[in-house]
Amino acid sequence: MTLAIILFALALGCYLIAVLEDWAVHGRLDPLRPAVSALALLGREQVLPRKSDRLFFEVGPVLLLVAGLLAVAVIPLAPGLIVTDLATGALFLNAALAYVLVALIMAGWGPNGAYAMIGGWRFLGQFVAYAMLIVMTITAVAMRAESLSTTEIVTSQAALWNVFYQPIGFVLFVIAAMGLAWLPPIDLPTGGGDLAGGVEAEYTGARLAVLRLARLVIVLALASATATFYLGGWLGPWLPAWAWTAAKTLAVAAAMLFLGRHLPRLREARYLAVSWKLGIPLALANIILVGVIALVVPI
Amino acid sequence: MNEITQYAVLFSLTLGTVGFVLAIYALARAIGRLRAEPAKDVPATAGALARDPVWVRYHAKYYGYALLFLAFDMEMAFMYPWAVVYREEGLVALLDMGVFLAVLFLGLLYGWSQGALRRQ
Amino acid sequence: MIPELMIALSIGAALFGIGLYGALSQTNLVMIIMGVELVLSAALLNMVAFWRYLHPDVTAAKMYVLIVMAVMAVEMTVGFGIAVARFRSRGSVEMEEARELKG
Amino acid sequence: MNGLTGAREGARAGVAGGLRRMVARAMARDLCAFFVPGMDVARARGLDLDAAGLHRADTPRRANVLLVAGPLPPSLLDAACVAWAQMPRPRAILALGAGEIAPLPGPDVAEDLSQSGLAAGLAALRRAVAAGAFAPEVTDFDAPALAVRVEYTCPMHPEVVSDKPGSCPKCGMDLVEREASAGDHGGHAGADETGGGGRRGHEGHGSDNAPAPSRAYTCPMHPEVVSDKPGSCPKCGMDLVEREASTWDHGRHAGAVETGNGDHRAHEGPGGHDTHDTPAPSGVYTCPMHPEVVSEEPGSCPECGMTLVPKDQAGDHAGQVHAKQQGHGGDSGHGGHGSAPEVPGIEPHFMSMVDMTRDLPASPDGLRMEWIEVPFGPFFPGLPGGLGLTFTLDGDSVAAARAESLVPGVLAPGLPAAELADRLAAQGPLAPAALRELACRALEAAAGAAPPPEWGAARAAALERARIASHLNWLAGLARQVGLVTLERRVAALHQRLRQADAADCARVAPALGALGARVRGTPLLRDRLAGIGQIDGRAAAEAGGPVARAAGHAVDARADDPAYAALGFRVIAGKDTGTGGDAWARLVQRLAEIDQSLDLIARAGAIAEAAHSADLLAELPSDGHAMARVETPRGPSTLHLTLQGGTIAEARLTTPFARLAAQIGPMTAQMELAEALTAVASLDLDPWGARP
Amino acid sequence: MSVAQALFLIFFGAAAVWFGIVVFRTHSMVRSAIALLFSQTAVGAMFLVMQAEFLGVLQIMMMATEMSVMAIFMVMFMMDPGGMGKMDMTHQKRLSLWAGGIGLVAALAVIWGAGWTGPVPPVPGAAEQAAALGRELLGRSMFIFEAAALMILTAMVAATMVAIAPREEDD
Repeated sequence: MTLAIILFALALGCYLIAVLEDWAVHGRLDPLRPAVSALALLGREQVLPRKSDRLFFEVGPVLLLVAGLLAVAVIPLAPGLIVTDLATGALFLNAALAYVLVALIMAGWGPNGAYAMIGGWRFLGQFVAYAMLIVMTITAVAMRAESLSTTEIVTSQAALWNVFYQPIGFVLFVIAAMGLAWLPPIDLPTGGGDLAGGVEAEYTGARLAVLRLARLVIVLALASATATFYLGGWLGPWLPAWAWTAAKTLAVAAAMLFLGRHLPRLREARYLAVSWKLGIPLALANIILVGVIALVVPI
Repeated sequence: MNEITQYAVLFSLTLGTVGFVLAIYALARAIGRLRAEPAKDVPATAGALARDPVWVRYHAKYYGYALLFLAFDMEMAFMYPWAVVYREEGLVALLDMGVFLAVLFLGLLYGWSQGALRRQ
Repeated sequence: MIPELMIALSIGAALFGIGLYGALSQTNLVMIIMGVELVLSAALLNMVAFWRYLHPDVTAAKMYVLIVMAVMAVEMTVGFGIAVARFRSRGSVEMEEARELKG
Repeated sequence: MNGLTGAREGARAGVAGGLRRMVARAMARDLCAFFVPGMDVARARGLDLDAAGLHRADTPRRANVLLVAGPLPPSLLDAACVAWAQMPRPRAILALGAGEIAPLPGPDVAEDLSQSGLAAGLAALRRAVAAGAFAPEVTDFDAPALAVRVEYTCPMHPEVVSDKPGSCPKCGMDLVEREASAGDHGGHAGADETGGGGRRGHEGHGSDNAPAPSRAYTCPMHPEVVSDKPGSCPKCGMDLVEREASTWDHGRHAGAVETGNGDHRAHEGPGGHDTHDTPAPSGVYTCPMHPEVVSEEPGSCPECGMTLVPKDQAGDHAGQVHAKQQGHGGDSGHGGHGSAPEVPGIEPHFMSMVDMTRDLPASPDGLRMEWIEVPFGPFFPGLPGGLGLTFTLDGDSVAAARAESLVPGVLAPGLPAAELADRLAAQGPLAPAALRELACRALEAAAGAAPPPEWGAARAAALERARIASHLNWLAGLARQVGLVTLERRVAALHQRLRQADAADCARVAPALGALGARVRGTPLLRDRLAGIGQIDGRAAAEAGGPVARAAGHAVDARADDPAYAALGFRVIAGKDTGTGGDAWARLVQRLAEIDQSLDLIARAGAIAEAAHSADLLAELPSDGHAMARVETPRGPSTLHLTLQGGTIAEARLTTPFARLAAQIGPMTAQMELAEALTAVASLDLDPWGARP
Repeated sequence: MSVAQALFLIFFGAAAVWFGIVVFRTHSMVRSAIALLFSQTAVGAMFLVMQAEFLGVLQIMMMATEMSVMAIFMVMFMMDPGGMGKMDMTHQKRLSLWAGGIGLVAALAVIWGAGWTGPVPPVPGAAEQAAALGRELLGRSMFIFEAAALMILTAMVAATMVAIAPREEDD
């Protein structure tokens, strides 16, 4: 029952994010568009590039979808409304999302096409940039909650949301999350102007539909993770718990989607340099800062 | 719900996802199939027909970062258990991890100073 | 006789054998590192199995697992570092050529 | 409608049929177009894509509509065939004022080239897709550009290529079979003709009269090993792999501007997938000891001081030098060294990696990787349509670059002088007003007649309006390339408003343009993205001319000598006024400043001349004579040399800034990261139209 | 429960071994790296089955990232990374097979000969395990933990020293 409710919420959330993304890209709000596009994609031919690594080509989108879904599985919608409340939920989220990298490498290498391959290896560079930031900011969140369980992370924010408690961590996490979901302006593996589709370039038809769906799930996972880790998850007055989670998740997703439309695509070298030379020292400072605060102020 | 059950749920979620994708593929196949035509299966490169394979030794210019990352990444294996008990252990934990992070950060600084943090 | 322990250990042994074969048979430094990784993961598996089925109360066993993981990472870091250096100076990371074309 | 596939009528036909109808309706609503020849040309030809509600695709894989905006030259039609072939079905062609598009299938919907034509065409296309997306009667698409042709080559002398089997004239070995694209050979033949397109060469090599294509197999490590059967390499024992030659690499040498670190032909795929080895163009000099030293003019080697020798001569020396200069160890079979010498202790058939990598060019960090040649064009999003850009990539950095125009810029002799202006304007869709002005001035000069003085300011205003429109069009393309979707939309809308505006309209648009400039300058991270990219300084910048030169601080502008402009109080804006260096950001700022300046000039002129025909300007057109005219087009000075005979054009030589700018690409992008290199190329604002001699 | 556990152990164990074999059987270098990755993932899944949740998740995550990074080094330094030529890159195959086989047989003999017996003690919950590991880290094993930091530092310094070519201008 729980599973059914959550899967329904997940589907709805993905659809809403698809509407938002379409809005952000094309500047027009059309609630039917994603459904139409998905249906149209199903009817299109699925081209299989020649001399390709068929196995990688097929597994890439599926693995991406699996990774996204497993990440969502540890995010609570409301108390009790969670697929699996793992004791190491935050770490599991990380582990599941690490396979986004694997999937994109497979999708990039598989078709034996130049744009796709460059896109795949670029994402590896992008990963090297964002990975440490995600890990270290989540550590600081776990320090406060004294647990890696996502539900306990939410309850730990009853007094004060983490976005106020550790704002540096919040900013770093959002930037890293946008890199993970390859959202503009950090959409290096698929950048339209650089690679004409990149890792997605050779996917058509139903395979592309799965790839797009997987991407939506990942955006949803990251938006809800941001809401859970930093915005107090289901906590909030008046509305029911699930509504708060949903509202926060959608708000974060909308912010992530619209932000990129007003910024030029980052250069990979710059993203790497900023992440390592500024981001990691800041993340370390964040940990130390949270450590000191946690010892001094018992909230 | 005990832990093993939880893992089983996650495992079946994985299998269910694969099944879902296969169902979508089956649906797409019912609607239409691929028609093999000349040059359709050549990777698309903006109007030019590039028939050469591209699987060659690829020069990843970020390998300096990647090398540091491989080692630096290990840090969080220690950090997560530490974070869980941080508040109960108090100052000892802070100092302990402070030393640990300082040592690692030293490595990062060394790499930085030697030019590992740049496009090679 | 604890069947699960036996299963886990046997799989560890199989991974060890495969890793050993790989480390010895491959000519390329990077592939050799992969073999070593397999051997180390066999060690990890054994440690966890012993912890689980013999002494679940001893947390130090897990500490060893963490250390072995760190060793894997360190081994890869240094190994790839050497690979980069060798490739830069000789244009090859083949061990055959390391033997024959010294200097 | 070019349907998906013959519907399989069977047990599932009922269910699938219902589904198909639903899907077809969805497809009709979800049209996504791939633009040929490019978004910039479509915009310049007056198509407002956002108003039409059309989604655009970055790659043919994503599109279901091929939108042909305006007539295409044959070379681009070939490229369009490739894009069309790569689009998954169901797919449709919408041709807007395209005329005959022969190798492509007939358009599903054809309309005239206008916004209303686009709207009507889309509506018709929606009906057609909804009705016929899964039509059962379908034929395979094939075109000469897609054909694979068998050719024969000598394993030892890859430059020997023949249509027939036989023996090598150099060494007497039997020639072996190999697959190549049909376009290749045509290009070779065409390269010697003036203005020879790849297409002309197709005749005689079409798939119909070529022998049945058969596969060729080659060793990935020893490209000289070529066999017509699968098997293993006699040198190293590896399995042979199937190979096909690349298509365009040699087809377009005519008119190509080749730059970069060394000879681009060196960097074919691994193992030398293509081994046409035409002799280096004459006039290239190299050092016998340092083959990496290549110079356009004779002189001495900067490394050792030896006198440079013509390159073909150096290339003939030996395989060692040859392979090194060619920069591809995979090609070691060119001559130099075969397999590794037998070393005791190494098992037989062991392939030496040292041997493979020894002759590869090293990157700045000392690693010798394999380089691949990747085409970025002619229809690459964010680059001008018709620009054939090929990067030789070392990982994701650019090792060498080659840019060429795929668009012929030929005025056929015998054209009546009265039609010159129209014809020239039609040839350059990105700057028709400037070319028209150029033609008018050339004719006026030939007639020795001064234009009516009252026209001067209005014509200058027309040119300035074209400049603003061109800069806006460029900015829209740049915004697309760096991912600023909202900015692209905004700029494109302004571009449409301004394209045909009169002086009063221009004044009304001016505040919006000013706001746009402020918005662009104030976009966070945009400066970070562009600053330091594509630096061009000093003499190179001065030679490039146009905004590129002015951004770098050179006050070069053909308008400065123009009395009409002097009357308007024109003053050259150069980099020192905008306070930036010669990088992409400086060019952006420069163009924004020029937009403001042009608005000011239009305001002072007070009126904008209608598109003038030379016949309107001159009482009578000259019948004989020779003349030259020079106009500062939005991209820099263009000149037209005109020889008239008996009222027709005997010779017209148009020099556009393209060649000068394209020559900068190689040095400018050397060792840059791919995305940065593409931004740098985009920042030059190349106009390939009308550039090919 | 125990039977299910054993079955899952066998399933994931077989996957780990099979992927391990693929590592050295495939000609494509990227496939090889990804196969190693999935082999390690399967080992991580075995940890989960053995209720070592923290270690299992950690293994699954660490190996995904490290092996992916390994893939790029494979592609940089291996001839023919796409495996299109199907070249043989092994030597002393017989010796290696013998060594691997003997290692396997010896290990199996020890395992099956030793005959571990006894009741399987209960396992603490996953949350306690993580906390216990944290306490271990800050208590008895503190020096091991700090030594690990030094080991990692050494690796970083060593890798930088050998791999990074010095260049004049530095940012």
